Amino acid sequence: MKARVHITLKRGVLDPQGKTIARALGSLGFAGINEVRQGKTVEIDLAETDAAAAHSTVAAMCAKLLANPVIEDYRIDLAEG
Amino acid sequence: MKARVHITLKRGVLDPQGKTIARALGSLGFAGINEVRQGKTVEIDLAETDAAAAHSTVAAMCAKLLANPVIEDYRIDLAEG
Amino acid sequence: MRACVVVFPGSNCDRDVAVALRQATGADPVMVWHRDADVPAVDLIVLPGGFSYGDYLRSGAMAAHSPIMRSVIDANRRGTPVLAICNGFQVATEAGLLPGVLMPNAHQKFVCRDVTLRVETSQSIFTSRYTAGQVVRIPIAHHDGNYHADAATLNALDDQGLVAFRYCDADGRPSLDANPNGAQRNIAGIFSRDRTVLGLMPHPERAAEPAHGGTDGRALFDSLLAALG
Amino acid sequence: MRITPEIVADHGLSADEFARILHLLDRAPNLTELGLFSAMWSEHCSYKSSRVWLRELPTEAPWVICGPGENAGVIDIGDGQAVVFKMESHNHPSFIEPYQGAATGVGGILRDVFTMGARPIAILNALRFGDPAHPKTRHLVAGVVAGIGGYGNCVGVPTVGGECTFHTSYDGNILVNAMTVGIARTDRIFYARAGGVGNPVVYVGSKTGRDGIHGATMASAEFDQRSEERRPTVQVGDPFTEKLLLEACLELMESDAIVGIQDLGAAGLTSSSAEMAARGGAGIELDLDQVPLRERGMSPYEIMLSESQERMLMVIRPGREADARRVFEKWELDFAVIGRVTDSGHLVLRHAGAVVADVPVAALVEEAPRYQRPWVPSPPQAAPEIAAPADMAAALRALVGSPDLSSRRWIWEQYDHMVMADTVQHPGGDAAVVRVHGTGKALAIATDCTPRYCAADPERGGAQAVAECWRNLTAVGARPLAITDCMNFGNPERPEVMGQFAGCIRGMAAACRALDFPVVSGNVSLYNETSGKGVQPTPAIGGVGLLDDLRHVTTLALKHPGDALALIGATAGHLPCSAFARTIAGTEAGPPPPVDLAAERRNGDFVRREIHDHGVAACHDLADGGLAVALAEMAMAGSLGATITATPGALPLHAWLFGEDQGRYLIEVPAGRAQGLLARAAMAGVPAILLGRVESLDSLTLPGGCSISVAALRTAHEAWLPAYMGEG
Ligand SMILES: Nc1ncnc2c1ncn2[C@@H]1O[C@H](COP(=O)(O)OP(=O)(O)O)[C@@H](O)[C@H]1O
Ligand SMILES: [Mg+2]
Repeated sequence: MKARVHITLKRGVLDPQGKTIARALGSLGFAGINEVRQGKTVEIDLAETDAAAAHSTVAAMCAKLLANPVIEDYRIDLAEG
Repeated sequence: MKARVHITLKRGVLDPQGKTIARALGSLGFAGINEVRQGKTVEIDLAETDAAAAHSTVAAMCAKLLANPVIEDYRIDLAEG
Repeated sequence: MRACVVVFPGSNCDRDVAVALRQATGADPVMVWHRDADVPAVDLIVLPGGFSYGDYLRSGAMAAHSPIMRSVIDANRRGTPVLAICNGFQVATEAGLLPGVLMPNAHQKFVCRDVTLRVETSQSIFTSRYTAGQVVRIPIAHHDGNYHADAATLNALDDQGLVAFRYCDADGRPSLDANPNGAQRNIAGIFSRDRTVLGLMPHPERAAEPAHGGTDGRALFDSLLAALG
Repeated sequence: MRITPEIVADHGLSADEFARILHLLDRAPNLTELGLFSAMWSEHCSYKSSRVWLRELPTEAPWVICGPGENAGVIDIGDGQAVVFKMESHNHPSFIEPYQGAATGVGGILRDVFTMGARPIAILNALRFGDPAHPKTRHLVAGVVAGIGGYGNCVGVPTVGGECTFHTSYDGNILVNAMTVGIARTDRIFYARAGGVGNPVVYVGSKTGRDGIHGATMASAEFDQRSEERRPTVQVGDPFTEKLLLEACLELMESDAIVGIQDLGAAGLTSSSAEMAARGGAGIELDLDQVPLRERGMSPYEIMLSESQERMLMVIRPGREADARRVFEKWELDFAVIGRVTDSGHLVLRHAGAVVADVPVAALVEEAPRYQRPWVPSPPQAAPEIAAPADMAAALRALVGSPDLSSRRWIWEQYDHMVMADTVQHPGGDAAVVRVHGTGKALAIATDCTPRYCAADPERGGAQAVAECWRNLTAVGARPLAITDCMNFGNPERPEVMGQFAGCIRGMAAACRALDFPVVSGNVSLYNETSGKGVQPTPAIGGVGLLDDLRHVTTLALKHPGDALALIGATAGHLPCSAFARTIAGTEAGPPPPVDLAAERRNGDFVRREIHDHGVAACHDLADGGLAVALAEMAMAGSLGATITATPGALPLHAWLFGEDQGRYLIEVPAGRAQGLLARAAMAGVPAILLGRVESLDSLTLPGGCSISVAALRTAHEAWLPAYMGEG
């Protein structure tokens, strides 16, 4: 299966990257930008074929390594692959 | 509107970050990982309310700044915001 | 030789390279703030090292699209040489002055240390005071120095003699062990097709006087002085 | 909202402290006011447990321009130049979120230095981690080192040195101490004082968000289950904005617009405004509606207690707002006039048209509680017998490859230690040496502490930490000038911990006096304790010395085969509490080596004079692992061998080789100059012997003929940390 983990900064946590991108887009002439936030995705190609099992493995990966629960939230999407 | 830009490395471009994550997951005891690739997302909150206009603005942002066409592909998702 | 150093928000080797230029040429370079509309009429434009815009998004990307870069590109088209060091190299690739891209180091860590480099050619205004094949020791300090380009580009660089420096061992061999960041073909620095742009990850300005513990970078500035007066 | 006992307790205030607040205000505080007191009366801001002891430290010398009490200490280095420096802890945040915790620690200490008008020129970091075998340690090392590098590298200030050791007492409480050194003009030092009634109070830097609310109270409480819930309070650092803030502040400081300036650190706007008002004997009135906010709907309480990073507060001269605004807008930073200086002596806060807090500044600052906490002295330790190893060479190899003594290259190669192009001596030596830009002068900088000594005998350990720092500066040829400190201890409410604190302070004070090495700034971090288990007492010392002439810089690498090696200082073979005892003999028991401060001074002054007047080829002080490890470090650095020709006399060989007697140096001089050196030492009353000679061979030959390859030592020395981090 293929899992895609979306990791974003928690609401309220400063996102220096997003802030700087917003400013750069502004100076490139793009107007009407309220906010920019940057996140990351981790795509994992797993040998596991059972969706429930894959989900629980990836959730464990997130808890252990991929996301930092202090400042980040994450969401897992699964796809046949 | 809210736009989410997914930026991924082109197929064939080596992804050292993904490799490092795969190795780290392996050493944490996770088995059956075929491949890991890391990407990023840029979420843009736009004043624009028209979907087509928003899409073309964000596409221009990608071309001008957000993605590097030498190594990266991107995809734009729009949502009411 | 009149030089200018373009200062972006987050540049932090601008002063260091200005000092090296002054020591080599006897003249202070003009410091150009990124919001200035144009680069002044000079003999050399320097894009210095540092973390322009924090290296956020992709290192060099935001600086490459700042207004002053249009003027830098125009000046280079008209023949003004550009020296792009470290973050400057990243900016130059993002701006299309040089081919390829500098990806995060293969080991995912920042690395600061002396490396040995093989000078690939002395046939340029940047390297005339070196000899081809010479092994020099110059420091690197970067997180994203992993040079990447497609095979056609790499072949073209090699075929046209556009690789300026390669990471090598003490005997001049570009071995895997000598590669500090995973750069393809051990590439540490490249020229543009007309050799008016040099982009390199190592910091010659940090090996320019005895107090630095090495002076192998000095010849680069001396080469420029010889070529540009 | 009624203030209940639960709310008071949640704010880390005791019932007695709350009663004191009621008395000082003569009424009940509202929640915002309670928040102000809670932050200002926290251990972190008020030093309530430590202040009575800190007074014992000597803080004066003719070259001291500004001692403790300001954002950083200031000393004079001649030619109209001053050095501004300080060390600070970021222990708790780094344990919870190692990357951001360490990064924001660096950011905070940088601001403490540039807020005084100094351009930062060097960063150091003193790190203590738990047992390498503890499951969390590796992850913490990786995150902390990346965070320190990530911040300092981006700002463009070189990280030139530090320490990193491991001990199980830090398993649940790592220590992350960062030090910044800057250079200013003596006639352009800026202080954190509000003055001039009516002067505008200006906010600059990043916007205020809901980050780190209550960081100061968190840093003042023991860890427990609930720390997990407090997690979202960790701040994220933005080194890019810090770089802009640094340049903007220094640019404005070229003019005379600024009356007083202070960074927003722990307890954010609360402590910066209250402390500036207190130092200036003034009042401050703030209009919180003017504070640039990152989020909508922030309450006065949140605005005042937010610990968002990269912010500063200034009082500027009337009429200079426009000039100041121009500078900060050029650097794309927020700028807002948020209040004014008053003569009321009160901190008054307005929000949405109403006064939401009105508190006497003195009640927040001078009237903060001060405790003479009960303490008991640490019990003296009996010295165990430390047996000889089966194989001296193997013991030496094991020591140089042990977690505490192996090379820290894996760490410092992640730090840009050369940016600014003035780093003359890189990490790996006794002290970092950084040139004063544009001059022939240089600063030597080192951090030191041996916590196992402090645990065994706090007074000796405190003295030893100061002495070792002084010795490291001396070894590179510098004249030691002053120190900053970072006092990392457990729970001060335990009398044993207060006993350790008191002992360390006494030892430090004695050493500072004997060595003319005053304390000009510092930081106290208490409650480094989890479930009743505290860290080893760790008074980290950061010292600065001056080299008047760069040409005198001396390194530890052996230079020339045939040169003579001399050992300066007396050898008694003290093994208990040594690195050898811990790593090879497996015991941490016993007293640390005695510290003879008069001998320390005599020996160091002699070595420095030799470096200056006669030139020495190499110099290294003796510390962890004693003579054998020092010699091995010199050999590895120079890729040369050596033969020891001296003999241990009546001492057992292992005690002679590995004993950690203090006040000693190993120096290399041309063979023909050795007798002169010994004669001058005799005249100065300094013990010195001819130890042996430098060899071109790749081996160290120890007494008794046993020899060991320098390459093999280097392999062991370089291997441990990368292998531990999974990169062997
Ligand atoms: N965390 C660190 N960051 C940078 N440099 C470090 C760090 N830890 C140790 N070093 C460097 O490694 C060298 C050896 O450190 P240490 O053994 O503590 O020295 P000493 O015994 O002379 O005090 C020093 O140059 C020191 O600055
Ligand atoms: Mg030392």
